[in-house]
Amino acid sequence: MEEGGVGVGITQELVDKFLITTRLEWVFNWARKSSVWPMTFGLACCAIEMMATGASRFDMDRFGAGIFRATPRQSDLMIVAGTVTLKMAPVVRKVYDQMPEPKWVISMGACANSGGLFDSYSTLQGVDKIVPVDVYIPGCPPRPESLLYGFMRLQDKIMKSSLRDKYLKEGINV
Amino acid sequence: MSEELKKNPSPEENKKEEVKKEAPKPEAKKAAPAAKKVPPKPQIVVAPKEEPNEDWQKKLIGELGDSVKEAYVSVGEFNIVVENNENYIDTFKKIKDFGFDYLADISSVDYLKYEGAPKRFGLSYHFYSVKMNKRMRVKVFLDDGEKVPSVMDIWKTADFHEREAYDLMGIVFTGRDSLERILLPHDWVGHPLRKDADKIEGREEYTARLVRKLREED
Amino acid sequence: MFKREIVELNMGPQHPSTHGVLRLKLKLDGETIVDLEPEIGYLHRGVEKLAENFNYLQALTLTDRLDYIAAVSNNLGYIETLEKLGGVEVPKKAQYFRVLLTELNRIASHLLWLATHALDIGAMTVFLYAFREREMILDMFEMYTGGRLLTTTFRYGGLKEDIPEGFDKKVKEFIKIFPSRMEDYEDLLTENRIWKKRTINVGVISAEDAINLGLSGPILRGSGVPYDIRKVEPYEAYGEFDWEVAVEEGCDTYARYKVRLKEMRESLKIVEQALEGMPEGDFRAKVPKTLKLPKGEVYHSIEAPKGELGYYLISDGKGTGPYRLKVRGPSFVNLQGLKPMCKGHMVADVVAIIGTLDVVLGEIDR
Amino acid sequence: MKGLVNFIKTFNYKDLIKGAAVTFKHQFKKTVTVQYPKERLEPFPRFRGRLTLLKDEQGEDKCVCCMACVRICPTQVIEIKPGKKEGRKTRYPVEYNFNMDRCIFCGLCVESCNFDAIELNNEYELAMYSRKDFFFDKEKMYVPTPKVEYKK
Repeated sequence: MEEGGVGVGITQELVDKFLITTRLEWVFNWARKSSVWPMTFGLACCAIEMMATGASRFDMDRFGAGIFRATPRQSDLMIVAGTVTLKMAPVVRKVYDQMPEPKWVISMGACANSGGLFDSYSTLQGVDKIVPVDVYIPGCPPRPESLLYGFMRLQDKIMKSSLRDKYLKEGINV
Repeated sequence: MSEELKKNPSPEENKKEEVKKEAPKPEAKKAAPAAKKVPPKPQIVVAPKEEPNEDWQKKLIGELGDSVKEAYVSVGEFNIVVENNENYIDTFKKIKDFGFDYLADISSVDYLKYEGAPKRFGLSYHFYSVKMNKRMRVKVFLDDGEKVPSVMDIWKTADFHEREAYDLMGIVFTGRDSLERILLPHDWVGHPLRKDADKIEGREEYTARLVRKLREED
Repeated sequence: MFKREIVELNMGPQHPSTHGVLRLKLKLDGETIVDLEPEIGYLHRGVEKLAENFNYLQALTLTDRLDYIAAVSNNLGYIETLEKLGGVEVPKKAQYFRVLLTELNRIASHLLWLATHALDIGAMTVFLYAFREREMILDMFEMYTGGRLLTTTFRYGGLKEDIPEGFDKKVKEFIKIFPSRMEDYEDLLTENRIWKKRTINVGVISAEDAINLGLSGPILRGSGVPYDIRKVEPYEAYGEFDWEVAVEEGCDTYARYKVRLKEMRESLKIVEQALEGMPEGDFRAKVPKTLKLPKGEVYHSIEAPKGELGYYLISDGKGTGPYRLKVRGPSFVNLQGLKPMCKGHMVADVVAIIGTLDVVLGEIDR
Repeated sequence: MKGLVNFIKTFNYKDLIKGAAVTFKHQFKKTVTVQYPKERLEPFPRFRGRLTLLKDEQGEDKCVCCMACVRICPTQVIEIKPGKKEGRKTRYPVEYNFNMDRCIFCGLCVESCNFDAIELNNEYELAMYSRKDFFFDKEKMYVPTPKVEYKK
């Protein structure tokens, strides 16, 4: 894009402010937050509560996130539900790498956050050592509502995210 | 209904009686809730050992013969201590023929900080007999590095248990096809359940190596 | 024209129907399974080592997380092991309530099994229905202990707290509703031709093999061995209730399905009797505040929903925690049945067989 | 002949109709779904939520720094720095730090407390963007966790 402006009367400033950031981005973010597809990535106890969240009483489908995909290729959200052991850590990372952008990670439960009760020889002390985490949910295991609340906080975060930030970070000038 | 139970004591009831044998307990008092509690405080209280007195126990000891180093009943459980020698597998075959067809568990123990243990390590085989409805435990003590024959040919269930004992405690079993780590990563160093290992021993190094490896892959 | 060769296929540890982080290395001839090797340890958290560093009460929180679907049963097994070594008489009320909670937990565990097993085979509806009933039980747990899933329920010598007001009403409501819901599941599955084709003669194991492999719980009973610790060595107040051991002769996945369904019905019977006959009185025996156990060792096993759950506890008489705590997880041993059960079947049947084994990785890896 | 019988048998849809009847029946049943942000399930009184400190009627800390909770906590998330102050016989917590990061909500701390100085409240909406927010010092212990209200 040429420095100074695109056409008559439209300055770069205007483009940044209104055309890109407000409208298109809002639509993008709105679409993204309304159809976050999580991946079935149950590791331990929290996975059972994650299943309960998806089941009849709490029904994650109401948030557009009920379709638990079995493959990382089709999912946007990885809910790390349970203890990540040292043996499992490379697998978690590999699965995360296979997910397409944009992707988010929810760390569910004390074990995923920090190792929790298992301050032992074989447990990874916090999943954020190997993958970037967006939302942390404490609890052992958290109630389904806690997960839903954490999920809504993630939706807020998605709404606030900016396309510009991402592309600027990667060095592509819009 | 508790009266009826007493007339026809179940095996569990039997065990409970043996546990509490120190203090004399009147029959009436037992019915009352919260009748008695743990033996009184300070010094080390040791759960008493008794001579085996049931018929099947005596019969089994007789059949095993010299293999039995020690036999006792403690907390209502029948224990046999055997030695790790050339008759080892024979002993277990006899035990199976006697009726103990169900091997419930093989537990490995590190007796490093335990007073009164003859050797460093121990293995406890927990048996159950489906036919006789009886339980027993066979114990064997091992030195560090001492190898022990596998009982996998007799009970297939021993496979996982032995691999676990090797993985976490470092006890080596002979006479079986493969003995590799089962729970820990295959490149792990050391045996974490040993008493001289700290509870987080090896974690930080392994995590650092792992994170470094993941970074390199990026 | 075509070369025949054995193909190795990796399944897991992230796989939708492995019920956790189980990894299977399959050797296939076409689509038939020639050999199979389970690779476990992806959830090995060092429970046994941590227990040695904890005191007896703290170690209770670890037992919750072994078989996280049946935390109450795990608590019961552990606490009973301590009580056996300590020689404590538990009040009648506590015994009855323990039985009640454990049986409710058994129903919850079997419901989760039914939900996931049916989901694996392709029946989505059962998943939603079973979770609905499971929530009712979890509500009761939350009402009594404050935790939904991991409850930390019992204490040495009895119960943690008294039974709250309105608890019996909730249980009664459940007892009233549940039988009709059970009929719904049966209508959906038992006669269903797809269900029958996927389960009958799949994963067959004979009684001798099952005993030799150390299998327990519904798998052993599905092979016709009436081994139920609640019956053969009654603990707590199990001897006082009128119920039957669920046994089927089929040896296959369908038989085990029937065993579990029958067990749910029997559990409900026990719950009903325990609630009706709930005695008055203390809920906890008088025990010292810091627990110290005599020097010795004890192995105690109970019938958990998955099978024989044993604890091997060694106390050195000095510390306030276990010297060594070995857990005999039923799933750990039951998993060994996977290999003989799968041989000769198709790949798609592996999913059904894992489902019927009802393994929980928390207990396998510990 | 046998083939013909089997062929006719395939059209015996009794089992499938039976199953379909169950699902159809459920159309007329009450839904069990809780519309979470709009309607909330109130946890039971014994629910184990976030750890909070309690004050007595005079507004003083009930905590006397007996350290029972610190000792029993399996994850060691509680830190207390005891101190003395005038007009108070017992010690009081100068600092009471709670790290929710590792907390497993087991309730052993509350059970061990002889002075009813702490309780687990009924908060469960505790998700945060950063692990640093899980650190609670004494001031934060008394107040409810800040949370975003969702109404839709």
